[in-house]
Formats: sequence, structure tokens, C-alpha cells
Amino acid sequence: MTTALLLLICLVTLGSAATAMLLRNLIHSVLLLIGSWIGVAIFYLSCGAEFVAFAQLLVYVGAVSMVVLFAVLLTRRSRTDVTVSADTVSRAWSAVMAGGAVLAVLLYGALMTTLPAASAHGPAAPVKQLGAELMGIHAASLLVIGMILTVATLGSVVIASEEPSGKKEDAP
Amino acid sequence: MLGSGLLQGLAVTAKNFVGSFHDPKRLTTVEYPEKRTVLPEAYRNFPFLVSEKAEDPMGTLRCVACQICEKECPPQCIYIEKSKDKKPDATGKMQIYPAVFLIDSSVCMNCQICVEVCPFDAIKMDQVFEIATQERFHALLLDREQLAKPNSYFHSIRPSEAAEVDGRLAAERKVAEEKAKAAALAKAAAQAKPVAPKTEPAPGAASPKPQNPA
Amino acid sequence: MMPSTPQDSLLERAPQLLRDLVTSHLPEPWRWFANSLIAMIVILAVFGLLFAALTLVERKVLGRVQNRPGPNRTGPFGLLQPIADGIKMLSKEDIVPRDADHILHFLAPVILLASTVMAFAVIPYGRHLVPVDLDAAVLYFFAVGATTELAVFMAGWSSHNKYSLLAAMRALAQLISYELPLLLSWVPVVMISGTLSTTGIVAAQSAWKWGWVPTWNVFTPWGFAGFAVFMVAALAESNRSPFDLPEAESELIAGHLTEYSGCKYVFFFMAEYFGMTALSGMAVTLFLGGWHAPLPSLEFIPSYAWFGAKLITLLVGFIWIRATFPRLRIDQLTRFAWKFLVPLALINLGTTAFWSLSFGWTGPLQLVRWAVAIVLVVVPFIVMGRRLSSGVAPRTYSYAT
Amino acid sequence: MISSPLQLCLVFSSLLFCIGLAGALSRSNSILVLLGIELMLNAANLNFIAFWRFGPAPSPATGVIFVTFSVAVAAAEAAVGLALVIAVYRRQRNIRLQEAVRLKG
Repeated sequence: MTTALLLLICLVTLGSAATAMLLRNLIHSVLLLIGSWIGVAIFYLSCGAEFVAFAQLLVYVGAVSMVVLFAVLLTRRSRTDVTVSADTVSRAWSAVMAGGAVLAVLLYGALMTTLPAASAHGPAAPVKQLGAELMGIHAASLLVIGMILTVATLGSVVIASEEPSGKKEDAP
Repeated sequence: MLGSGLLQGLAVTAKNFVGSFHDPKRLTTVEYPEKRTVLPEAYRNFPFLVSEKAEDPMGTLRCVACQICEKECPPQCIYIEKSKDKKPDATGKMQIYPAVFLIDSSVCMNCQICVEVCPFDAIKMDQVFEIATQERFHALLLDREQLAKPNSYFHSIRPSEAAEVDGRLAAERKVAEEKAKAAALAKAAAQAKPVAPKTEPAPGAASPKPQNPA
Repeated sequence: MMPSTPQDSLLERAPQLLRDLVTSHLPEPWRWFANSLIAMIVILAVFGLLFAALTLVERKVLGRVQNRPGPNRTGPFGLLQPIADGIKMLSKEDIVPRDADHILHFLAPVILLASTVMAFAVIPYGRHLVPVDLDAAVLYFFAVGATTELAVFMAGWSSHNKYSLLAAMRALAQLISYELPLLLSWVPVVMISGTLSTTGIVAAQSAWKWGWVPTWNVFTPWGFAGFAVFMVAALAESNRSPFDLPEAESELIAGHLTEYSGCKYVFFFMAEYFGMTALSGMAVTLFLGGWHAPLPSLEFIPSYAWFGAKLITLLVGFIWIRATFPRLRIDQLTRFAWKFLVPLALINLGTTAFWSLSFGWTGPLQLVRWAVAIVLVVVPFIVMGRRLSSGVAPRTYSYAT
Repeated sequence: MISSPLQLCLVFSSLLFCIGLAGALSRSNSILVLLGIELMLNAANLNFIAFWRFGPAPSPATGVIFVTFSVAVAAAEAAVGLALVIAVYRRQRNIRLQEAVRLKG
């Protein structure tokens, strides 16, 4: 019964990701993509990695979606600017061809190689063990991640903020 | 300290909350239809016509259709038509009575001028405020029957003023009766000595005309 | 659900006995399914009724605070007012603007209500009444809470109304800037009790000091500071009283809810109350010792009664605060969050680190430990408090006596 | 052919990866390109969890920790990327990728 559920989640995520890439309306495609992120979080839950699922939910659906939606709103001139103009068919075709080629290579790798049998019981990653390892072996990388995040937020604020030089921009 | 203002505010609302349960001074709202506040005596709303006896309102109306109030009313919302015949009023004197007496309550502004100018205390200010009607025009035009209310009702809403008016009317009636008696006596005396000189009874009959109350 | 130990009183085991009565004969996969279904139905019923009662209690308390009786027309003492409100709201026509984005317009309240109700799954209501016992329960609670911002944005964007989009932006600014202190304020609790699961946190607060003082987190200096920051952030997160800028009637009509009417508006209204109840339920679990009794002698009263009592006191506290404080402007609101709550919560992390490091101190050192902790909490509060209102001259108030 | 759940996960993540790739390549709106990259990142994380869950090793939680770090890095990358997009928009009034060619500051 669980593999059927897993399959369903996979199909829903793939479906929403694909339609997200095809839609004209930018807001709809972003929201569908957030739906696929939720699908990925549910997939993590079904694999037993609770902490990562909730971290994904909190980070992606809570924060990154807001950043993306605000970016979409900030980069449009008028209400109707949300619908993006259609791309040239040739460009779309070449992209799909490239994606198909990569997919073929990946699928070949995934299906043909003989993978070792899965370990007997499903491994559990209790939060306490994760905490111990994070503070133990990976303490240095935790600090580095903290550094990256602060630098990223400060940097994005500086990049996106108005230029203090007061150079006259053309009116939007 | 940052939080002190906030705590004082909370204390005030708590005191109000607790006070509203036991302190009657705090909970001042009266739950209207069930419990009503006592209206002050001087409260006035729309005028009404005073009739002496409750059972026959049209017969014993004090109003004598002198139309002073109609002329005096600032928004001109009173309309009176005199009656053709006469009927005895409270003091027994034959007076005209209003065949039609209309007040347009949608125009009336409760200024009480009609009450002040009425020489016969026939119109007084009522204390009724629940006068909502379904219909905008005809229902607000009050006719004689709707306006007439017995003197007993007047006593119930304004005891002191009603008593003072009744006292004055009674005194007036007494004076009128004495005059009538004196006039009857003088007439009887005149018939008893028909040979008496002509001029004596004439001035007697003229003088007792009832003066208007101030 | 943990199995109920026999020594619990009958009343204590009653909910579990009732549930087992219904589902004990089902085969295994269906039994788990039936159990969780019953848990869902009970949660929705109990908190639905609490929502209805809360609207009435709110209007009654607000009335009484303003020296007026509050609703008393519908039914004795106004008890049928929630039903009347419900019928009125549900029978109103559901108007959707012509150019609105119909799918999003419909989805926004659904997602908001779904994510708010999902948050009830991890709160331990009683000794054996935990719907889902997750290992990372507190993280789940706030992860689900984060999706409400998405619903607010969808509501603002899809109503095709300039002002509701503007109001949605203001609401998002408030929600995001208060999510940080909300998340930071419960980290000390996890640091001390060592686990993210709500049952573990409640178990960590079960001991008695000197026989009768309960060791709830709120009675420790860092716990009290964390509780205060958590409650202020919870007020802002559920758009309540001093922070109810998003739906301030006097400014932007109903903010991002302007284009909603009828049943959808009831969803938003209900989601706000569910959010408030869920956040105060989590506050009770994290800081007020979940379902523990305040005194050992009162242990005979069932645990879910204690949880309910604490929850209702917090909710009445929400209403009391709403009756007292005026609304904050958007700049005051964000300045208060970033310049006061976030630094205070970070310093509170330091205090808790000191508290857990000085765990072994005994005897006179215990007093030193408490003194240092209290100083670490109070001094930054006063210093930053003064800096926060430095520009404003001290105002003189004449209170209504 | 799909014998073990591990292969199912691998197929799923490679499909997701290719959807992200195709999307990133085909769309001209730079926000959608960024979202395509975000999708590819998610697909990679998916592989980590799949191997941790169904893989041979008993249970070193390195896969889970790796995914936690990569989610954090992806969030930082999304923030910086979108800041760049906004800066580009301020420069040239629209965010079509082909027209963002002027290197002058």
C-alpha cells in the first residue's frame, strides 16, 4: 500500500513541476512549483526523514516561495505583465531534446546497474542523533553554513536595494 | 521601564471588567424593550389634543378651533377647519369645535409654541417616541381622532402641569358659574320688577364677560 | 498514543477507552486509520465549538470592559450568538470579483484553514491524548505555520484589488518579521529539554521542586523571557490586537480579505481563531508544562482538564490584551520586532546556554546561578527598552479611574 | 525492470531533474530559469534521501545532514539569484534573459 502512495506522490510532484514549466501565467507557475516542493517534502516524510521534510517545508514553502513571489511582483510593470510571452517553438524543441538526452543517460544509469540490496530495516534518523552529529563531526560546516546564509542575505539586500548614487532612472 | 505603561492599561481594563458586574454606576446601559428608563417630566415629543372625558373624546375636546396655534406654528404643520354648529365646552358655554384638526407629524418640530399660545389649554405636548410607521405619508398625518387623548392621560404623563391647568380651568369655571348665577339672578330680578327703570340691568349683563387667561 | 498505565484514574483513561471501544476489533491497518480518523473528528469538533464559544466570550469580555453588557439578545445571556453569526455568515452571498483569479481566490481560504488545522496534530492535550507523536513535532508545528503566509499572499493577489494586494504585502511583512522571534523564542526550551517532540518537552517539565513547586519552563528566568517573546510573537502571528494591522477596519477595509464574503470569509475568520488556539496550545505545551497539574495534590483532576484550563486562560489573556491596547503602525510594528524582540530572543539563547552549563551547581552556587540568569534577562530588557522608546518623550496619561 | 524502490526513487529524481533542466533551458523569463535550477537542486536532494533510505549502508545519517545543508545553501542561492534578477530588472525594465547582455555596470 505504501509503494502505491509513494507512486501517487511522485506523479503529483512531477505533474505539478511539468505544468509549472509550461504555464504562461507566472504566478500560477510559481504556485504550482511550490506544490511540487510540498510533494518532495511528503516524499521525504514517506522515506522516514522527518527532520529534513519539515526543514524543506519551512525553508522552501515558508521562505523561498515568499522571496520568489516578491521577486515576481517586483519585476512586472503592470497587472497584465504577469503573463509571459510565448517562447519560440524551436527554442522549446531544442530544450526538450537536451532534457530527453540527459534523461536517457540517467535512466540508463539507474535501471541497468545492479544496485546492492537495501539494508534490512529502514534506517531511522532521530533528531537527537542528527543534532549530535551536526554538533560533532559537522560542527565546522554548520558554522560555514551560518556564514553563507548571513552573507547571502546581506548581499541580496545590498544588490536589490536602490542605488544610493541617486542616478536618475527612467520612470517605470 | 518599558512594560509599566502596558501593565497600567491592563489594570484599568481589568478594573472596568470586574466593576461592570457589581458596580451599578459602571454598567449604565438599560436593556431597552424590557426595562425602560423613567422619562423626565419636561420631556416633550409630538402635540396631542386634550379631551375632558375619555369615553367621548370628540364630544369633550377642549379645542374651540380658534386657529391661533395654526397661525403661530412655525413650520405651519397644523390644519384646522371650524365646525358649522356649536357645542357646549367645559364651562358650559356654546363654542365651535374643530371639524378637521390635522397635524403633519413629519413636519412638526416639537417646539411647543402651539401649547404656549393656546388660550384654552386644548393642546399639550405628548411623551410618546415609538411612532415608527410602515407608510411614509398618510400615516404621519395625524387627524383629530388620533390626536385626542383624555385629560387623565395628561395627568399621567405630566402630573404637576396637568394639576396646575385643571386648577386654573376649575377656577375659571367657578368664576363663569358665578357670573352665570349673577346674570341669572339679575335677569330674574329684572323680570320680578318689570317696571324698574330700563337702564339698570343692561350694564350688569355686559360686565361679566369671561376675560382671557394671561 | 502511549498505552494508558493502569494506575491512572478512570476519568484519565476515559478518552482512550472510548476510542478503543470503537476501533479495537478492526484489523491492523484499518485500526490505525480509524484511530486517526476519530482523533481528527474529535479535534475538529472540540476546537470548532471552542471557536464558536470564543467569538461569544470575546464580544462579552470586550463589552464588559467597556461597561456594556455585550450580546444578550439571542438566547439567554446571548448564548446562541455564535449560531446566529454562523447562519448569518453562511447565508450571505459569496461574491467573487469578475476579474479575480477564481482558482486562487477559492484556494486561499482552503489552504489557510488546512494548514492551521494541521498544526493541531502534534499538541499533547492529555497524558495519553497526543494525536501524532512525531520526533520533530515542534518543527512540524512551525513548518505548517509557515504555509499560512502563502495563503495570505494568494488571497491578496487573487482578489484583483490594488488595496488588498497592498494589505497582503503589509500582512506578509508583519508575519515574516514576527516569525523569526517566534521560532527563536522556543529554541531555549528545546535546548534544555533536549528533544523536539512535544511529549518529551512536557515530560521534561513533570518534576516537582521541593515537593510542591512545579518545574515548568515559565518559572525559570530564560523560560519567562522566552514565554513573553513567544506570546508577543504569537499575537502578531495570528494578527491579533495590537498587531491587527492586516485587517484593520479603519485603514484598508478588511485588508486582504476585502473581496471575500459569505462562507469564504468564515473560513478566514475561523482560521484566525484556530491559529490563535493552536499557538496558545503550543505555548502551554512549551512553557506552561502541558497537561501537568500545578500542585501534586491536584493530580486527581484529569490531565486534559488542566490543558483546557491553561489554554482558556491564555485565550482570555489574548482577548484582554485586545481590549486594552491600541493598534501599532506598520513601522513601529516592524521596528519593535527587529530592534527589540529578535535581539532579546538571541540574548535569551545565551542565558539558556549559561543555565544549562551551570546545571551542576549546588547550594549557594544555585543562588548565584539564578541571580546571573535573572540579570542576563532583565538588563538587556531595560537597556533595549529604553533605546526602543528613546526618541519619544515620556507621555503623561490620565487614566479613566 | 523496476525491481527495488531505490530504482523507483532514482527514476523519479532523474525525471524531476530533467523537467527542471528543460524548463530552465526553454523559458526566457529569468525567474523561471531560477526556479528550474531550484527544481534540479531538489531532485539532487531527493537522490541523497533515496540512497540513505534504501541504500546498503546501515544508517549513517550523512545523507540527511547533507540534504539539510543543501536546503540551506539552496535558500541562500535563491535569495541572491532573485536579488540579481531585481537588479537586472531595474537596469533594463524587463527580465528577458536574451536581452541581459550589456556588461556595462
